[in-house]
Amino acid sequence: MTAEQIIFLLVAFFTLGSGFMVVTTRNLIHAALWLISTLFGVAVIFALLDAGFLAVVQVVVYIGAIAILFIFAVMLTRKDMRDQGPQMNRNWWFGALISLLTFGGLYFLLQGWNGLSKTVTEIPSGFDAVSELGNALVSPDAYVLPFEVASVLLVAALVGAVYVAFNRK
Amino acid sequence: MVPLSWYLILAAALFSVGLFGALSRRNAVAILLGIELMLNAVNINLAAFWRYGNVMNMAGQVFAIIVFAVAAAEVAVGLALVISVYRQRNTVIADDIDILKW
Amino acid sequence: MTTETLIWLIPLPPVLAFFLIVLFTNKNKALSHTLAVGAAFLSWLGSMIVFARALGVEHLGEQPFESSINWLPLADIWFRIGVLVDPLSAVTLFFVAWTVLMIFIYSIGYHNYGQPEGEHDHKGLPPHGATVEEHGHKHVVPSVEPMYSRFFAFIALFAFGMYVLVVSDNLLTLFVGWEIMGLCSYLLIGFWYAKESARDAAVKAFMTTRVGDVFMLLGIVYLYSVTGTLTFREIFTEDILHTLASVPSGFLGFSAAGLIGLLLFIGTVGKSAQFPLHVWLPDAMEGPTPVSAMIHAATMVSAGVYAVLRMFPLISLDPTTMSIIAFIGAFTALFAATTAVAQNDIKRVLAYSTISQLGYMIAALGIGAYVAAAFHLITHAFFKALLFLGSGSVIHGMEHGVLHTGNHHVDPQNIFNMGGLRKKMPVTFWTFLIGGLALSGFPLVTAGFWSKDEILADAFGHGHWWVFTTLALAAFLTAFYTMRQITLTFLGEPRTQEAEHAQETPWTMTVPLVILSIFAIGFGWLGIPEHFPALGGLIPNWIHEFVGGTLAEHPEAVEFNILPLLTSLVVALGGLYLGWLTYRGVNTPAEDAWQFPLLKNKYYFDELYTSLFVKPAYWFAETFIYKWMDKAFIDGILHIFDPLTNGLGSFIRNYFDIPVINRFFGDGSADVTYWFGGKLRVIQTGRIQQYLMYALVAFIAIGAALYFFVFSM
Amino acid sequence: MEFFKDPLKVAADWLLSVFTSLGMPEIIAQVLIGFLGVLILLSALMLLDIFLVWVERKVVSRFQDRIGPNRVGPFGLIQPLADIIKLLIKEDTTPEGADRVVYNIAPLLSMMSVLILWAIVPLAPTMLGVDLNVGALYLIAAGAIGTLSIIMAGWASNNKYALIGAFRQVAVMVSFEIPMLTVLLIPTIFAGSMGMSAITQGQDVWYVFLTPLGALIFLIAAIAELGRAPFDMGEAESELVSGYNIEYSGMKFGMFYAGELLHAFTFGGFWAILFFGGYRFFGLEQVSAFLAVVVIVFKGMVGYWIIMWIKYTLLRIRIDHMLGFNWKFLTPLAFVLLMVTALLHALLAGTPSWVYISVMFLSNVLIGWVSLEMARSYSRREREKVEGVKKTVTT
Repeated sequence: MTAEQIIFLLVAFFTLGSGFMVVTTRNLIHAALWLISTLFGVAVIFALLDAGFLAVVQVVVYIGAIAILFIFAVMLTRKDMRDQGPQMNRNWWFGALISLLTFGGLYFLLQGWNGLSKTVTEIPSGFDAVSELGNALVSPDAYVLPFEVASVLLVAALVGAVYVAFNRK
Repeated sequence: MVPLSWYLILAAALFSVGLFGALSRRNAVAILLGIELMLNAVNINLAAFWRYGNVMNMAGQVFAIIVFAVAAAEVAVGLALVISVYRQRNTVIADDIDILKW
Repeated sequence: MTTETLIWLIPLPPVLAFFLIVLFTNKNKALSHTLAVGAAFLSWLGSMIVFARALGVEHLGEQPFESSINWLPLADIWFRIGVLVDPLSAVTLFFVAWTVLMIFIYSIGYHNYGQPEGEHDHKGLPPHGATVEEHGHKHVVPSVEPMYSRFFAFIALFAFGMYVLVVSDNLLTLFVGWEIMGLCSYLLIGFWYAKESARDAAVKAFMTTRVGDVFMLLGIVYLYSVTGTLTFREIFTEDILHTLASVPSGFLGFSAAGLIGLLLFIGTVGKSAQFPLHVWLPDAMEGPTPVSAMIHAATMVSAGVYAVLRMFPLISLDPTTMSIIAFIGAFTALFAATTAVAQNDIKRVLAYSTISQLGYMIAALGIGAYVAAAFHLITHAFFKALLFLGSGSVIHGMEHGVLHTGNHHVDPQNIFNMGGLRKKMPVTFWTFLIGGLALSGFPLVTAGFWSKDEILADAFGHGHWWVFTTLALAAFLTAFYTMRQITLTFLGEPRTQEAEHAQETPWTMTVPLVILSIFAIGFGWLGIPEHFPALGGLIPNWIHEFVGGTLAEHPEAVEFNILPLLTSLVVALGGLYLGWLTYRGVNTPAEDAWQFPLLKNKYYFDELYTSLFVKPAYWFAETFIYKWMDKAFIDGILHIFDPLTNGLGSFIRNYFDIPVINRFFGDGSADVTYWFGGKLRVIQTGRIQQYLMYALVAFIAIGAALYFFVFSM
Repeated sequence: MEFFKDPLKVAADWLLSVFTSLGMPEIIAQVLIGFLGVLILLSALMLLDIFLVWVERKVVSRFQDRIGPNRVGPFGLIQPLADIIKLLIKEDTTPEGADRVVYNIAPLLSMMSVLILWAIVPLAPTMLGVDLNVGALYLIAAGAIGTLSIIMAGWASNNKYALIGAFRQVAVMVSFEIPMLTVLLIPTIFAGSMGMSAITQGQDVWYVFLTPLGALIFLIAAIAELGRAPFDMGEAESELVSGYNIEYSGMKFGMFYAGELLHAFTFGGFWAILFFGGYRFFGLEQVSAFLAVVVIVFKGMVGYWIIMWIKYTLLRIRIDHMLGFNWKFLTPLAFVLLMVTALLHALLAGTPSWVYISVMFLSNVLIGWVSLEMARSYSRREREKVEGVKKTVTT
């Protein structure tokens, strides 16, 4: 066990535990807050993977925008701040079963995959992931088209969201 | 040194947890929370494959960023729909919103 | 740019201008005429460059500019089309480019660009003038043509057709250009389509030239079937000409060359308005005057002569054909000249004059005077364009007078309503006078003298006595009616209020007149015969050297003889003097001694054709085809089928369609679907999470099945 | 002299040799030294924070024509310590029905969001927590945590005023993040990196001369992020009593308060780093690392003073005006500025630096002038709509 592995395990359990709390906790605000801690965990995972840009963007986008939006939505859609009734639907056991089956299936498939034991590749010296990523996003040889499409999608979603949620009174 | 399999299994577990949330929670906002977990699991995979594959090929990170964009769009539209439904029918329980059937 | 590329590009600007005007700039008058004139200018520029380069080439006849491309695949060979500029096309390009550019510029003024729009103007009618208020009192000024842009689009297309015709290296593209011009001629004669006379004239022109074109096409087809090529330079090789001359056609003892020549010549008869297909040209004066000038004087009718010139090596093979050509030409020359004497419409006189002059050229060709015909073709194009544009200017000036007095019953084209215009319209007068003198063949100075004299000299020198006599007589009449026209129009005192108030036209109209009049004088000096007394040899006989080089055997100049020169001097000066003498005091049509009913009515040709062709055609269509064939015969047969099909139809409907298709297949499948739907609808709960579960269960099941049964095997 | 050039390295080397001689494994010693460095930095910041309380009170009193704290110690310098003692001995109340855990975490997060910013502040060429290559984004990410703390505080207090205050403040912060992030990309374009160190090193000419408009937009967005007047939506004493921290008392309130002050100073520092050359001052930073620290603290203080100046001069703006101002004016302006800057940067590549600087400066002036003219004509039309047309046309 190296230090890195210990850190990974701690973060992974923290992430998974928070994630579990997200789907089980009764208070929805707490669920959203637990989601934030999960997202933090994922950000740390990104940092462990040397994807610093992703880690920061994870914090900016997910915690700074998406999670806040969730909290707003939870607050806007409840008549009062108390929780009423069960938070699981009647078929929750079936959902749990399917989730377990999915995990089992994925685990099974991963076991049979020969690339699983792959070790980490050395990052070449002088390699700047951020500028490489920036180049890849705007280079016509690489991903400028998906990038532009994603931006169009965002605009469309923005307009659609405003239109759908607009209060016509 | 952390093996690739750890990341993949973490992602698979997180995905399953999210899936459970999406399948079993009654509240529509909570379903969206579960979907967010699933998207994050995918992002972990993408980042891990980038790191453990050819580092010079940025496809993994680029895809992760596009997933961010999709997630943001999904949340914006999803929550707008939830709020709109809440205005119309005064509920956000997914099972109660079932008039779209025979 | 190589010369060949440049030649390819010459026809392009006008057709581009046509499409641009039609598609985009139709609403904008200024842009439209800028496009059209710009295109004409570009083509002019290209033509001038090509002409200049052609001058620099020695033996252009043997090594012309030519270039061709594969066009139509025909079984295992290609039909090639291309461009060719030899001496003949070079000089033709020269005069076509000049006249076209002048006419384009002239049209701007003629259609009253920059004037207000008339209150009562309609599309399809000539403009009636607009009332404007100026300094407190109203007066009427000319109004702008309502279909201004359309006019420029049409003449641009027309110019395209002409350029295509001139630069073609084969009969087929020549024919294409020929037909484009035919179409444009139709469109432009009927430009004021709301006038019935214009419509009739357009149809008449189209139908009449079509007669000639069909024969021409037959000739082309026959030529292709005999030789397998339509390219001029290939046809005019020794072998093919020899074959053509020796193969009998099986028609009245003509050789193949003779028959082809005759058929092609019939095309020319239609296009160049030779007897007996001349009837359309006078009526074509219904179109706007620039159109008359362009189509019916300078370019299109020249195309007919140009085609004969082009095919001269082939046509000249058969003496019988040549005789027919000479006869028709000479006859037309005289016959049209006599008719022209009795016309009162300023443009009609010129129209008959055109027919007559074209007859001159045709006759010259018929006696083998190739260079003389080409020479006259060029000079005629210049001075006849000048005369037409001048007459347009006169009419325009007269219309000004008409608008001023407001008396719309006065015909601004009737020369008896004019008189004394030389003071009102000095530029028009002098240029018209130059044109008229050139037409009459005023000695030594004018271009018409030299070209006409050369034709007469050729006829005399080759011993064609009757042709010589006829043409001399026609020349006399030409001088006579020209002077009649000039006297009645410009000299004397104004005979009407309108003539009193005529005005000089704007610079866009007078500048082309001045430029053309320079050519009407100067171009003749390039063709002074070598042995002419005193003047001969001062300027080399350039036309003869250059144009003559087109033919394989350089034609020899005829020996100089004093007799034809004297003849042309006498007929020209005599005709002019007699014309002036006769008409200086004439004021009304009644006083005109030459108004014989026969001449006045153009030898009753229109009436003859109406009873010979038009009425039988109507009878055939109305009575025979419609009443007898269509109504009685065809309809009768159809009425038998009606009950039969009806019965069969209802049988199929009752015994097959309703029971089998509708009942069994239609309703049956609906019932089955309905039943299944009822059973399956319990699955659709409307709960999104349950759907997701179904999907996942199915996904896991299918995935597992695939994994175990497909991938692991 | 080595110590004055690079004090941190000298100290770290010395400590490492001490620890290893005590028989400690090298890796643990490294970690321990790192922790020690962080501890020193945070302690210094906290001391500074205490000083800032005094500065703030002194300055505001001068603005309001008062004398301010003057009893405890010389010039009232000991006054903040007295305040701290007061806060510590106050009763620590928690409202009934509050979400206790969240309620208690919120002030911690608030303080944390400020303190983690200092990880990337280059205090001197060699004094730097971590040279993150996504420094500009990190600034925003830390701001996201601040947003989180506010909404947690507002929600957990179980109080309407607190919740409304939190809502307002969060809406403002989320909105003003966008022009701020956009403007942050302008120094990034100039320096070719998001790292704070690279941005500082790149400022042979202060970036404020290249993009005065960008510096202005950053300042406005920063004030909104801080939630200070004229954008103090979250607190808005006259409307919401005290906004999201209404239920907090004692040291928990103290943390919000100290966090806000330190935040303001921090943004003053970032303003200096991004647009005013950071620790650079005519080569002074090369002489000694301590001089560099003095330079940056001085610059940060100037920025902080400007923020205070604005706060105590201007009135509070209404929330909808403020959001409209952001979405309809500031954000488009920032976008246009970013695009023009990027375009000019690409077009001017390879030109002499004086051309580059003057064109950039002029383009900024031009954009600013045009946008102000547009805003002016728009507001005139709006005003005429409200007040009716003033000019009556006499016929």
